[in-house]
Amino acid sequence: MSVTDEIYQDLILHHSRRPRHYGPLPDATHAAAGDNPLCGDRYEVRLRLDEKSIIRDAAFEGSGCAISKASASLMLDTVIGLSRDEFEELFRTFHALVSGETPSPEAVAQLGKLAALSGIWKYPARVKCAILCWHAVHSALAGQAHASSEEEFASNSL
Amino acid sequence: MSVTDEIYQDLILHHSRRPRHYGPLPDATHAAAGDNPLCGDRYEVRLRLDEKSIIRDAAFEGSGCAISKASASLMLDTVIGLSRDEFEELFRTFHALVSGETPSPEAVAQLGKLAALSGIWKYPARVKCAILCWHAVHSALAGQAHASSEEEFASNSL
Amino acid sequence: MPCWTAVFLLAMTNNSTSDVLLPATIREQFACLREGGSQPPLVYLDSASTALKPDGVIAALTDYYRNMPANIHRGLYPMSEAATAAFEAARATVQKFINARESREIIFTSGATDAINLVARGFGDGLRAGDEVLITGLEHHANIVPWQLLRERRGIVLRVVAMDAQGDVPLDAFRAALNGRTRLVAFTAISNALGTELPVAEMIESAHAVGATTVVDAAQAVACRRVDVQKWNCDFLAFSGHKLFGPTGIGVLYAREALLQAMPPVKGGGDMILSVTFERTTYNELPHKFEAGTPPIAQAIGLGVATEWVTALGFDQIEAHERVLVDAALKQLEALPGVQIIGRPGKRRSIISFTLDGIHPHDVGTILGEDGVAIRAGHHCAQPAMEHFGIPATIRASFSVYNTLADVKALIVGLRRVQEIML
Amino acid sequence: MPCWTAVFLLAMTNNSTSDVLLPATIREQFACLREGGSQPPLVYLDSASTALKPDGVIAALTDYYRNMPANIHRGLYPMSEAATAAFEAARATVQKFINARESREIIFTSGATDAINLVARGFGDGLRAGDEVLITGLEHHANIVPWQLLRERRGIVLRVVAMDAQGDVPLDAFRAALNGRTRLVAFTAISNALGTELPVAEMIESAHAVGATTVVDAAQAVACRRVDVQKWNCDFLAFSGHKLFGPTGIGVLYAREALLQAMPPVKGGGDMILSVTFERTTYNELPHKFEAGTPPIAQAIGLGVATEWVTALGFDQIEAHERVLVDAALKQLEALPGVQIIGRPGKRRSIISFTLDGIHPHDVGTILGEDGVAIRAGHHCAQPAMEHFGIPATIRASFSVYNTLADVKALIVGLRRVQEIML
Ligand SMILES: Cc1ncc(COP(=O)(O)O)c(C=O)c1O
Ligand SMILES: Cc1ncc(COP(=O)(O)O)c(C=O)c1O
Repeated sequence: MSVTDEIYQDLILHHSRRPRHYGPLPDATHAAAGDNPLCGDRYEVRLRLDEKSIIRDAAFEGSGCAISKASASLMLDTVIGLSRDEFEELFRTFHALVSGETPSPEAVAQLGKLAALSGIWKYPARVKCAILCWHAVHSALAGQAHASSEEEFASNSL
Repeated sequence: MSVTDEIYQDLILHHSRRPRHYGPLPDATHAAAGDNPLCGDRYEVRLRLDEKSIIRDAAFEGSGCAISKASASLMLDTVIGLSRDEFEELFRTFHALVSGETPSPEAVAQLGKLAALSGIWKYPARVKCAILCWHAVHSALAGQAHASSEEEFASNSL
Repeated sequence: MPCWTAVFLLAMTNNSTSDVLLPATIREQFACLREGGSQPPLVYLDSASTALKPDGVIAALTDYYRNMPANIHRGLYPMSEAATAAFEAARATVQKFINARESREIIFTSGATDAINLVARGFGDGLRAGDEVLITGLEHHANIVPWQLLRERRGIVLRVVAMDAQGDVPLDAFRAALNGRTRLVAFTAISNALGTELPVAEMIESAHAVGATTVVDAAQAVACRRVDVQKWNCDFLAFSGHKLFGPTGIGVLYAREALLQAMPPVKGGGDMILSVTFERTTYNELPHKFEAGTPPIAQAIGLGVATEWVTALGFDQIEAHERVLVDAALKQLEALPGVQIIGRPGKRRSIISFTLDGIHPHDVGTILGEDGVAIRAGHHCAQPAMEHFGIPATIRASFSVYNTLADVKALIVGLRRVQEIML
Repeated sequence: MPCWTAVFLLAMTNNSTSDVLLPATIREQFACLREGGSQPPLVYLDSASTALKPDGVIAALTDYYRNMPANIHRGLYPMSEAATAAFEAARATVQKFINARESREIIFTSGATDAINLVARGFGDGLRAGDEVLITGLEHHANIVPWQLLRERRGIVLRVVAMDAQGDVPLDAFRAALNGRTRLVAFTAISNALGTELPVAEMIESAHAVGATTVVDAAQAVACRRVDVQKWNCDFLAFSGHKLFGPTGIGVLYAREALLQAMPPVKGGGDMILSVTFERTTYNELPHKFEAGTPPIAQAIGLGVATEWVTALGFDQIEAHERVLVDAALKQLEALPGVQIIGRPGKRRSIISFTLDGIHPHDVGTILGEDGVAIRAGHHCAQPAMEHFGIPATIRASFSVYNTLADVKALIVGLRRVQEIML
């Protein structure tokens, strides 16, 4: 398997070149920035939730590598219509997938086109790219303004 | 060559067991302590110089290994009767000898019985033992109260 | 080593212990113990200073330097990813080895000394004048001088709980030295100078009872007993790779995650930051916050292999093996006229300090060295402990997994020769 | 490598340069460059991150670990004396390598980062609020964050002299930033992010003219040019072993003896003291005062061999060799549509940073990695330099003694493939 089979497949390249849900979302109810200072990737994710906390619309903007962009594009395609809890479950499944674990076939089915990113676990330095905007959505839903691809964002600074 | 040929020869053992010039020197004009804190060796060297700065008598006291003791005993045997300058020259020759350099035959002849310590350079950790009391005599002649086997005695302390 | 095996087996007092002792084949893994490896054959009784390295550890280093000599973290090509994976796997191995909760509680340092100094800066610099740091009378200089330097910087009070005539630190004296101002308690699990094993868990419990934070110097302990930071419940723990059959240039600081989160970084540089501008810098997550710059990559990988090697031997076996050796050595030393054993601790590990009447330890060291018997003579970086016994230096024999009863014998024979020459 | 040699010779523009270029046989000394050593064959263009290790360096490490794995200093048996002699010989070798006056001016650290942090603690902590530390806009984080941490501790003012649009630090801007409050000036000799070489001697002269002390970060410089601390007249100089074909876990701080004498020790422990009581401790002589604990013994020995290896190649040859490579690479990169070279310094060493239009550097790194082409993509621990050019990251190719024109070609071919895939 080559890198073009495992990562840079047509689907991923397509979504990275022409990401869906890319742009502003004027009537957003939730938003968060997601950035990976180590790569310089930086995104803004915006969500509109209804009163039942269902994600009704979503959009993202920013810059980064093909993987982070394609992952954001595919993810927003999938999460519109989901509840908070459904998103969190999907995130767990996706996280397992890109970490090289083998989720159940049903779980994978749930991921739909996102399964295209499954090969990324063989490139551990790139896993953080794939999950960056997922962290941002997670933060937005939790009412936090900021997310980082680093598991724990150190808050000390000088 | 074994260690009993190179270091622990009869002459050295004899001088370490029954060092000459061992004890106090009530009419000393110069004195200095010599210690190697790393070994725990600690000696007091005392000299009596006449008005022409000739070493007229000398003695040492203290504790340490066989090499430091024998070297002190043999050295004092040799330096009584020498001037300051003559001592310094002898020290340089001895230092060269125990560092593994090859002094001229005349120089070695000057050292007399001290040449017995020439094998010590093969045991670099012990060279400092052999020259400890030499440093003390040097310090005493220079009017300093203290010498150390370490080339530079760090003065900072806390 | 056929004669070695014979002596070894012969000397065992009862057959039922034979199965808990280490196999003689261990020696085959150490180049300088192999037939022809040293001339004269090496009788290595200085493992408390540094341990010999098994072939597997050396092979791991060579493998890194030959096959994946890349820098780690953020390298995108396979060789760098392989090196990163090996380095982080070593961290996880060390975590398991001391039973830490999280791998991010394992900070790679350059050695035990570096690890203790990291605590003295990172935690110690947060103390204030009048706060007390308590150590014991048998500490290695590595666990004394950093606190003296801290005293200079911060005006803390450095208190010392003395050992008794045996070379033990009595628990009641230790407890009496604790008080409401005690902020930090730092002590060694096993004395490198005397072999004393301290009651670590009890001391930590008492220290915690007055609200103090604890530092365990496990430099000696890791190689000769199972160290479990959760069982000991210590807050910091330090050790070196080179005493654990691993490479030089690597050590470990274990610290509770909450302490590491609260501590400021001690060194600045690459990898310990998330983002840098000249005005504002954000630190990286644990453990990277405390690992500035290119870490000791090969050495961490080598240390990982070393801990796995020790674990595979099994600490039950190691303890039993060393017990046989140290008991035999004590008995045979006591039978030798002129030997004074320094320290008679209640619980001794595989270290014995002693003197020979009328002979300076350094002369002993030089003469034994000629016979291939490697012991250490000196103050063992524990001058206050020497002073306690009123002596400047001792002869120290320390035993490890590759030693045999033949080594004990060689020591005794060598000491007799020293006496013949010197007395 | 027959094809490699052919390409190499063919591509040389005139025959008279051939005798100053390095022999192709050098590659045979590196396991992962040898035929069959890597699959696909390795095109290693990341030497600015860490250099590959020649067999001789690895052999020196193995020799220590197998044949004299003893601790140093004060061991009385032959194996320890041999290790001590080898360790101190390595110090003398390093001294010669950078032309220091005395071997005691060579302090072994765990790396360049550790060395700079040692200066920040040992010298920096002697500064006072309002004193100025001057650095440049193209520093590595290792030469930024220690001064920010010092700013936190001591209230010094950290000033930065910006680079220009080319990626150079103009001498007049540098001089204008100096003033009577400037106590310390710290800068890199060669930028790891852009390849810029700074006018070190002139900068030091100007810094000295206002009475400032100077720190040269020679992490990149030592592998690609002759470094002479007396010619530069610098006060401190730092570098790492691993970028100089040596082991990880070792670095060097050179410092003028008078500075080291005046500085307090930064770490406490064994070997850095002469005598310890709980009340009073006396420090050891140089260099030991700054080398607390068991030093990186194997690594120092390995570094000594590495410096001898580089010296034997000869810096005239190395410079000429790398000049050919970097010139060819620049030319071929410029001919590739969509390539933007980042930084056009007046004097460039063997590092080129660039971007590809429309493709993120990390995607480039991953795809090239598959072809065996190892470049680095990212901010290269020089975020402020990246920010200066308004980009988060670059692709960086760096060249060393074992690289060839075939490697340059492989990079270009690989970049074309990246464009085919991604655009
Ligand atoms: C210019 C420069 N300074 C300092 C360093 C830090 O070196 P180390 O990570 O080996 O401590 C580097 C390494 O990337 C560098 O390139
Ligand atoms: C009890 C103890 N603590 C600390 C140390 C220091 O270890 P290192 O020199 O490896 O830093 C030693 C090593 O002699 C030791 O025995």
